[in-house]
Amino acid sequence: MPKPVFNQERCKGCGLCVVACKKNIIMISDSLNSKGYHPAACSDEAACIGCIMCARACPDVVIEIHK
Amino acid sequence: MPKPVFNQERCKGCGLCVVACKKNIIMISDSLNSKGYHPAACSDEAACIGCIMCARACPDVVIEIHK
Amino acid sequence: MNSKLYARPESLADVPFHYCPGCQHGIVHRIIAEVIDELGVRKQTIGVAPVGCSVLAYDYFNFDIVQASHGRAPAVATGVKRVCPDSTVFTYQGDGDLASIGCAEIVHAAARGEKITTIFINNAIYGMTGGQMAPTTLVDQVTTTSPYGRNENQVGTPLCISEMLSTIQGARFIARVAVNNPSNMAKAKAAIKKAFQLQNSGEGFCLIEVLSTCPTNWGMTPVEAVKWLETNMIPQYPLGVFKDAGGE
Amino acid sequence: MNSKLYARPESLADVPFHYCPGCQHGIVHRIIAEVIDELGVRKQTIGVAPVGCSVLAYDYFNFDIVQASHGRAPAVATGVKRVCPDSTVFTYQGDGDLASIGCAEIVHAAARGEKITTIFINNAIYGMTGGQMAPTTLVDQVTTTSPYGRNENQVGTPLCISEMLSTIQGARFIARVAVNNPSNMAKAKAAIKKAFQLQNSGEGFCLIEVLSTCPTNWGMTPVEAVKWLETNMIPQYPLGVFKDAGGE
Amino acid sequence: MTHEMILAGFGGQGVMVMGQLLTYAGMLEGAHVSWIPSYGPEMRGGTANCSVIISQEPIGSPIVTEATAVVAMNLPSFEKFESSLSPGGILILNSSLIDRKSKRDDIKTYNVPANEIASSLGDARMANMVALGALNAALGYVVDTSRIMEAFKKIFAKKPAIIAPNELAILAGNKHIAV
Amino acid sequence: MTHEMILAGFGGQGVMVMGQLLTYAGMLEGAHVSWIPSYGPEMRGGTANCSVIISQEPIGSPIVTEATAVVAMNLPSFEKFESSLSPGGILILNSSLIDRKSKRDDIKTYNVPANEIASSLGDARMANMVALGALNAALGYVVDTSRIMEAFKKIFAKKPAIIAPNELAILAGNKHIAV
Amino acid sequence: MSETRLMKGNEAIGEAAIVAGCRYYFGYPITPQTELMEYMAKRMPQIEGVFLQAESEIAAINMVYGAAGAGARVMTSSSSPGISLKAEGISYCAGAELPCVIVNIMRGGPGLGSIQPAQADYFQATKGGGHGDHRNIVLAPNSVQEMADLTMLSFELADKYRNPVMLLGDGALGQMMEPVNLEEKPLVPQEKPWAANGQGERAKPNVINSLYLKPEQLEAHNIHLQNKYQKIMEQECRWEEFNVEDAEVIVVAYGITSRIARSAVEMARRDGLKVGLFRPISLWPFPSERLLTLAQQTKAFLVSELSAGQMIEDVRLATKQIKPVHFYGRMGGMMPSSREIYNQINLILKEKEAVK
Amino acid sequence: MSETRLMKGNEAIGEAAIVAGCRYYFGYPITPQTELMEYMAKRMPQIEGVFLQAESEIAAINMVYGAAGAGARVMTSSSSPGISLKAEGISYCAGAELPCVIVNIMRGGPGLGSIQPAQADYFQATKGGGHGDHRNIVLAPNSVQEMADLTMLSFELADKYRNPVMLLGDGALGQMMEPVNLEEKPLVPQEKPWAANGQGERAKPNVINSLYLKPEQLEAHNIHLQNKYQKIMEQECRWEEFNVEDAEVIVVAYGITSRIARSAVEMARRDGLKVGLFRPISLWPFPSERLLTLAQQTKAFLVSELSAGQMIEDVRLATKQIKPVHFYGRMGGMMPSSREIYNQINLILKEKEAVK
Ligand SMILES: Cc1ncc(C[n+]2csc(CCOP(=O)(O)OP(=O)(O)O)c2C)c(N)n1
Ligand SMILES: Cc1ncc(C[n+]2csc(CCOP(=O)(O)OP(=O)(O)O)c2C)c(N)n1
Ligand code: SF4
Ligand code: SF4
Ligand code: SF4
Ligand code: SF4
Repeated sequence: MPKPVFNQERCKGCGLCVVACKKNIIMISDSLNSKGYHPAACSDEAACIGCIMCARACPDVVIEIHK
Repeated sequence: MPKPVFNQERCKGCGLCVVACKKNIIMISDSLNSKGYHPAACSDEAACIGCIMCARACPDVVIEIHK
Repeated sequence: MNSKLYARPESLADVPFHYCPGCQHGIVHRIIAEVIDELGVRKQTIGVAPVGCSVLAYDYFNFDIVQASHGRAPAVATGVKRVCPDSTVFTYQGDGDLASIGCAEIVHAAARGEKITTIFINNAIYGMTGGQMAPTTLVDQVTTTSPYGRNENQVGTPLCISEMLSTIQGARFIARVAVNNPSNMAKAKAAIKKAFQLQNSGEGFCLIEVLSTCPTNWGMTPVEAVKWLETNMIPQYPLGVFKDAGGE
Repeated sequence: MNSKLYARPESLADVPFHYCPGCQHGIVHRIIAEVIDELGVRKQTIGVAPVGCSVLAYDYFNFDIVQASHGRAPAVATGVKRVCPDSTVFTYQGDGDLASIGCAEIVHAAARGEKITTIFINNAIYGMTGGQMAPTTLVDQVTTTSPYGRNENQVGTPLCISEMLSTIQGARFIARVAVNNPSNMAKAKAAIKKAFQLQNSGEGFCLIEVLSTCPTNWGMTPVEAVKWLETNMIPQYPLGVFKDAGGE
Repeated sequence: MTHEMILAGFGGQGVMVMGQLLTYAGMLEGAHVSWIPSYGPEMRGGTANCSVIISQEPIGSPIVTEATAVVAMNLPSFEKFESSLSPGGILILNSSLIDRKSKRDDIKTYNVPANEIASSLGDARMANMVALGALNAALGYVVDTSRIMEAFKKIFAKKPAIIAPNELAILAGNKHIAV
Repeated sequence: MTHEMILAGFGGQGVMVMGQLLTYAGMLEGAHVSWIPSYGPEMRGGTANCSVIISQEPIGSPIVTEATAVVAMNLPSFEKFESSLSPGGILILNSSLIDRKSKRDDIKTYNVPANEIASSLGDARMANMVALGALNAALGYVVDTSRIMEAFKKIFAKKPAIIAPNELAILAGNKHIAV
Repeated sequence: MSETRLMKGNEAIGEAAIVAGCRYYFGYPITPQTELMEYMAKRMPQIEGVFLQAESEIAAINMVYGAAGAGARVMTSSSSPGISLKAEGISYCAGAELPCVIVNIMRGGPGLGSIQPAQADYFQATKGGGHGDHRNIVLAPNSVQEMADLTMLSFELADKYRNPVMLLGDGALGQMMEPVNLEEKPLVPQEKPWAANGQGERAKPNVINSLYLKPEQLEAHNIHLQNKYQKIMEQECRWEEFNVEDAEVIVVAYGITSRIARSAVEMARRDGLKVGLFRPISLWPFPSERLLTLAQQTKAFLVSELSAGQMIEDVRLATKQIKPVHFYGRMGGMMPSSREIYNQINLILKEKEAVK
Repeated sequence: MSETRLMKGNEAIGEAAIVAGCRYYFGYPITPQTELMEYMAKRMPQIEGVFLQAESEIAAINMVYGAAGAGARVMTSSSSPGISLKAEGISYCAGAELPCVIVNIMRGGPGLGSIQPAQADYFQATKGGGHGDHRNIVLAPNSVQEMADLTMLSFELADKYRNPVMLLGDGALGQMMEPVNLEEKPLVPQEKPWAANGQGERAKPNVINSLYLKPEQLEAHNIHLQNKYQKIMEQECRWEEFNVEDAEVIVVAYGITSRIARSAVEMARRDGLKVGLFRPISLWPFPSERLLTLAQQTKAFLVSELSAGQMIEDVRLATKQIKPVHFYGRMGGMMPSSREIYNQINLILKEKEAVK
C-alpha cells in the first residue's frame, strides 16, 4: 500500500502538492509548524495510488512515498 | 583634367592605391619620406581618369583628386 | 531495502531549503540530484553555485561545491574543469547572475565549447535582492526597479538566452524547459540528464534553461505563480530544444 | 570652390594616423567621417573611442569624443546618449574590445535597444597589444597566444557577433561589410550611413561589423592581407544584412 | 527617558510596519527616533525584527542590544530576544502563538493573545496592531494613539478603507493592557 | 668599465635584435648586462630604441640616460639621442640615411654608410649588423665577435642560412671603423 | 519639501541627490543599498530624470563616466563587492577628471562575505581604490539627515573639483529610518565647457580622456591632479568634535560607529571620565592637522571601526604617533555596543593609571 | 635548465612558474605584461599544462579561483587597469583562502594612463585591493633573476598560507632582459585536502566559499584571517640593505627604483657621503620592525617611488616618524635618473648641515 509521508517541519504550506494530487487527498492543515507555516497532510491515506506526483511537485522534498 | 595629389609625408607606402588604380599609373617611389616610408606617386598624371578609386583605397587619406 | 516509491536522492543533503514557500529552485535542485544519482557520478561532481537565491547550494547538495562571485560561475567552472577534466562540472545560475552581470562569461564558455553543463533558472526577476528587474523580465512586468512596468522603449525587451547562445558554434545542446506540471518536469529531467551525459562523454557546452517561479517577488501565491508562468512566461520563452549539434 | 573630386572630409582632423601601413582602420575612419559630413551632424556627434589601435580616435575625428575603458564603450555611449538624446552617438570598437571583454556591454546595449550606432572592426586579432588571439580569430590561425594555431577543441571556434546579436529583439539593424574593394566599400558606406540615419530618426540599436585587415599582426603586406581577408575571413564571416527590423 | 525596543516575529507578521508606525508617531511627538530592521538571512522565512528607539536625547547607536521593551510575536522571537531585555523591561508576548511563559522575574511580562483579538475584530493580520496598542499602553503611552493613526494614514495613504479597523485593533491592544 | 648604450632607428631596422645580440655576447663574456626596449607609442611606426648596458659591476638602472655610446640608424633617432651622449662618448651614425653631421665636438662620431655596405653584401636588411660591427669596433671590442656570433646562432637557431652573411656584415662594420 | 519625513538612509540619499539636481542614476542591485536604486526607479520617471538598471556594476560606472563626460550630474551606488568591480571605472573617472557621486553602503567581507554592516572598505575608498595615483573625496555621514546633507555636498564638491566623490556609509545607515529634512536649494547650474555633449557652437571639439601616451605628458597630468588633491586637502577637511577639550582619551570613529562611540563617551562622562570623540566626516581628505593638535593635548586615542583596523593608519600618520593609538574593532557585520567601547576606554585609562 | 639565459623579466616569471609546478595559467593581454602570457601560450602546451586566454581579466581571476579551488597551482597576470578589474575576484580568493599567484606589471595611471613603467598601484596591492579586510602577500623583485626567484617563492607562500600572493613589478622589469638562472627544484607536491575536486574517497564533500551569512561566523572567519596575517607578518618579512650601517640618510625604494637608488647611493659613497639603501622585498608584510631599528640610528629617510608617494605611508608608520621621511617620486612612466636621486640626497644632507 503506497503511503505519502510528510516531513511536516520541512513543509512551507505552499500548496503545490495539493494541486498536484489527482486524488485530491492532500490538504493544508490549520495548525502551524515551528517555522510558522501551515503544513500539508494527507486526508485519506488509503486513497493514495502512489503516483508520486505530490512528491515531484514539492519544492521542499517534504514528501516520501513509502510502499 | 583630374589630377591625383599625394601628401607624400603622410604616405606609408602600403601599396593599396597601386592595386586600386585601374589605369596602373600609381607606383611606389624609391625615395624615403621623413617617416622612413617609400611614398606612392603618380607616374602619368595625364592618364588619370578621376575615378577616385585610389583615394578611396588609401587608409591614410594621402590622396586628393583635384579637377 | 528500497521500501520507498519516492525518497530524497542521495545527492541532496538532508537539510531544509531556505527558499520561499513554493519556490521552484527546490524542484530543480531535486531533479539535478536525481540525475547525478542516476548517472552515478556524485563523487566526481563539482557544482558551481552562483550569487542569487541559490547561493547556499553548497549546503544542499551532497557533493563538492565551489561558490562563485556574481555572474562568474562559468569562468569558475572553466577553472575547475580544466584542472579536473574527468569530473562532472556544472553551474547553477539565476537570470540576474547569468543573463545580466555574467553575460560575457556564459557567452564565452559557450564559444570555447567548455565541457561543462549550465542549469539556468529563468524566473524573470532578481529573487535574492528582493525583486528587481532582470534582463528576462517581461515587457510591462512590474518589479521594484521597473515600478511602472518594464518600459520597452527605455530598457528594451526580454533577452532570450537560449536563442542567443544557440547561434554559437561551441554550444552542443541548448534547451528550455519548465517544471510547471508532471509532463514538463519529466522533459526537464530528461534534458538535464542529457546535458550531463553529453558532458561526461566529452562533448561541448550544454545549457538547460528552466523557467521557474518566484512567488515572493511576483507577489503571488505559489499556485498563482505557476499559472502566471504558464500564461505569461511560456509564450515569451517557448519551451523546446534550441540546439542539438549532436553527432549520433 | 569645390575644385576637388575627392578631398579629406571635414569630420576628419588633418593629422596623420598612427596606424600601420595599409591598416584599414584608416579607411573606416574616413567613411565614418564622410557619412557624418553628408548627414550634416558633425556638431551634434559624440563618438566613443575604445581601447585598441583606435584608442586615439579622439585625435583623428573632428567632433566630440569620449575615450572609454576597454570593452565598455557601449555603456559609456549609453551614459552619453541618455544625457544627450538628440545627439548622434556612436562607438568604434575592435574585436577584442567588443567581442571579448566587452561582450556583456554590447549584448545589453542591443537588448535595451539603446539608440546608438556601433562600428565593430573585426580583424580577427588583437592589434594594439601585438597580435593575440581574439574571439574572432579563425580556427588554426596563428597568433601570439595561439602559437600553434587556434585549437578548436581547447579554445572553441570564432564568435559570430552579428549573427548572435541578430537574435536580440532590441537590435534594429545589423550588417557585416568589408572594405576590400570598391564595391564592398560602397556597401560598407551605405550600411554605415543607414545605421546613423536610423539612430537619428530615433530607432533602436544598430551595429555594422566591418571585416578589416591587420597586416602587421597577420605578418603580411597590406596587399596580401586584403587577399587573406577575402579568402579566409569572408567565408567564415559572410557579408550581408543580418537583421533589419525596419518598419517603413 | 529613552525607550529602546525590539519588535520581532515571523516574516509576514508585520513587525516592521509596527515599528515604523511607532517611530513615525514618536517623530510626530517631537522626540528623537530611529528604526532599523534586521535584514539578511532571515529574508526567506524565519524571523524578522526591528529596533526602535524613542528618546528625548540624540540617539547613539540605532541598534538595540539592551532593550527596555521587547515584543515577541512568535516563539523563535521570544527565545531569541528574551535575554536582550534590561532588568525592569517590558515584554509583550503574543500568547496566541507562544505557549511558554518567561522565566525572568526581573521584567514585566504581558501576555497578549494578539491573533485571537485581531481575529475577533475580523482579520487575524491585524495582530501586529493589537500588539502595538498593547506595547504603547504598557509603556504608559510613550506616543499618543492619535499620532500612531496619523502615521498610519501617511503610510497607508492609498488604503483608506483599512484605517478604521486598524485603529480598533490598536485600541483593543490598549484595552488588553488596561484590563 | 661600464658601457651604457642606446641603439635607435626605425621600427623595421632591427635595432632591438642588434641590442640583444650585444647583450647576449656581453653575458657570454661574463659581464653584467641588461637590455631594455623602449615600447609604446612608437610601436606603430616612428622610432624604436633600446638601452644596453655591459658592465663589470652590478647594474643599477637599466635605462640609459647618459650614454657612453649611441647608434643612430635614422635621422629622428639622431636628433633624439645626440644630446644623450656623455662627453667623450661614441656616436655611430648611419650615414646612408642621415645626411647631417653632429655638431658636438666633445664626442667621437663615426659615419657608417650601413645600408650601402649591407646592400653591397647582398641584403640591405643587414644594415643593423654592419652598425653593430662598427659599434663594437669603436668600443675597442667590448665583446669578442665570436661571442656575437654565438649569440646569433642561439637567437636565429632556426635560420642557419643567414649566419654566414650576417657575420660578414659584422666584419664589414668592424672594418669600416678600422679604416 | 521642507517637511520632516521619516526615511531610510538609502532613500534619503536618493531624494537628496534629486534635490541636488541629479537627474541620472545608473546602478545594479546589491544588498544593503538596493533601496536607493529602487527609490530612484520610482522617482526619476516622475521628474523626467533617467533611472537605468545597468547590466553590472562595471556597466553602471561606465554609464556614469559617459553621462558625467557629457556634463550631467550623475550618481551610482553599490555595496562592497560591487564597488570593487567599479575600481577600474573609478580610476578612469579620476583620470579624466569627471565629477560624479559614488555611494558605497558597505557590508561584511572579504569575498561574498555577508550583507551586514561593515566599514572594511576604508582603504579602498580613501586610497583611490583603482590603479594609479588618484583620490576620491570621501564623505562619511553618521545619520540619515547627514546622508542627505552630505549627498548634496558631494555633488557640489564633485563639480567644484571635477573629481569623483564617494559617499561612504554602511548597511546600518542605509537601512535605518530617522527623521530627515530636505531643504530645497535653488540650483546654480554648473557651467561645464569641457563636456563632450556635441560641439555645437564651440570652436573646437571636446575630448574626455585619461590616456597620455608620452610619459612627460602623463606626469604633467599627474602633477596637475596632485596639485588639485593638495588644494582639496587644504580646503575640504571636515570633522566633528565632542568633549575633546579636556579629554584624556579621544575616541576616533566615523559613520555608524561614531554614534555608538558617542554613547560610550557619554557613559564615560557620566562616570566622570575625561573622554571625547573625534569624528572625521571627510575621510579623504583626512582631518590630520586638527588631530595632530589634539594629540598634543590628549593622552591617548582609541580608534574604533567595523574592520580589522584601517582608519587607524591615518590616525597614526596624522598624530605622528606622539600619543598611543589603541584600537577596538568588530568585523563581519558585528557591531560593538556602546558598553564594549566604554570598557575599552576604561582599560586604556586604567593602564595609564597603572603606569603612573 | 641550470644554464644561464638572457630573458625578459616577463618571460622569466613564466618559466619560473613552470619550474615551480604551475600548470594552469589564465590571463588577458595588456601591455607591458603581455610577453608573460605569450610565453605561457608557447610553453604550457609543451608540458601538458593549460594556457587559456580568458575573455577578460575578471574571467581570468575567476578561472584562477576555480582552478585554485580545485587544488591546482595557478597563476594570472595583468597590468594596472586589469588588476583593478580583478579586485572583486582577489577579495574572493582571499575570503575563500585560495592559494594563487597574481602578477601585476604596473604601468602609468590613473585611468588608461600609459603603458610606461610605474609603481602607483602600491596602495592597491598592499592593502588588499578589494573590499573587506584582506591582504595579499606582495613581493617586489628588482631584477630579472629575482623575478624568477620570487615567482617560485610566491607559489610556495601561497600554498603555505592558503593566500593570494601578488608579484609586483613594473613595465621596465617586465620588458628588460638580463641573465637569469633557473634552478630546477624537486617539487614537493602539496596536499590540499580542502580542495573541491570531486569527493572521491573523502568522507565529506568539500566547499570553497567566502559567504558567512551570520555575522558571528563572518567575524570568526575574519579573526581567523587576521591571525593568519599576523603570522605572515611575523614570518615573511623580506628586505635587502646596502651600506646602512653608518648611513645618515637611508634611501628606501623597491623594485626598479631600488636599482636606480642603489646607483645613486654608490655615487654618494664615492663622494664620501654616508648614505645607504633599504629595499623592502616583501611590501606586505612590510619590514617595519627593521626599519624602526634603522630609524633609531640614521638621521633621515628618502623614499623614492614611481608614484606620488604611497609606500612612504608605510615608511612613516614603521618609523613612527622619529626621523624625517622625505620623498622623491616621478609619475606617469617617467623614471628618475640616479643623479636626480643623488641630488635629493645631497639636498637632505645640506639641510641637515644648515640646521646644525
Ligand atoms: C558583484 C555583486 N553584485 C550584486 C550582488 C547582489 N546580488 C545578489 S543575488 C543578485 C541577483 C539574484 O538574481 P538571480 O540571479 O536572478 O537569482 P535568483 O535570486 O532570482 O535565484 C544580486 C544582484 C552581489 N552579491 N555581487
Ligand atoms: C582592462 C584592460 N585590459 C586590457 C588592456 C590592453 N589592451 C589594449 S587594446 C587591447 C585589445 C585590442 O584589440 P582589438 O579590440 O581587437 O582592437 P585592435 O587593436 O585590433 O584594433 C587590449 C587587450 C587594457 N588597456 N585594459
Ligand atoms: S508541496 Fe511540499 S512544501 Fe508545499 S505544501 Fe506540499 S508538502 Fe508542503
Ligand atoms: S594607399 Fe595611401 S598610404 Fe598606401 S601607398 Fe597609396 S598613398 Fe600611400
Ligand atoms: S525570492 Fe523568489 S527565487 Fe528566491 S527563494 Fe523566494 S521565491 Fe525562490
Ligand atoms: S596593429 Fe593591426 S589593427 Fe593596429 S594599426 Fe597596425 S595593422 Fe592596424
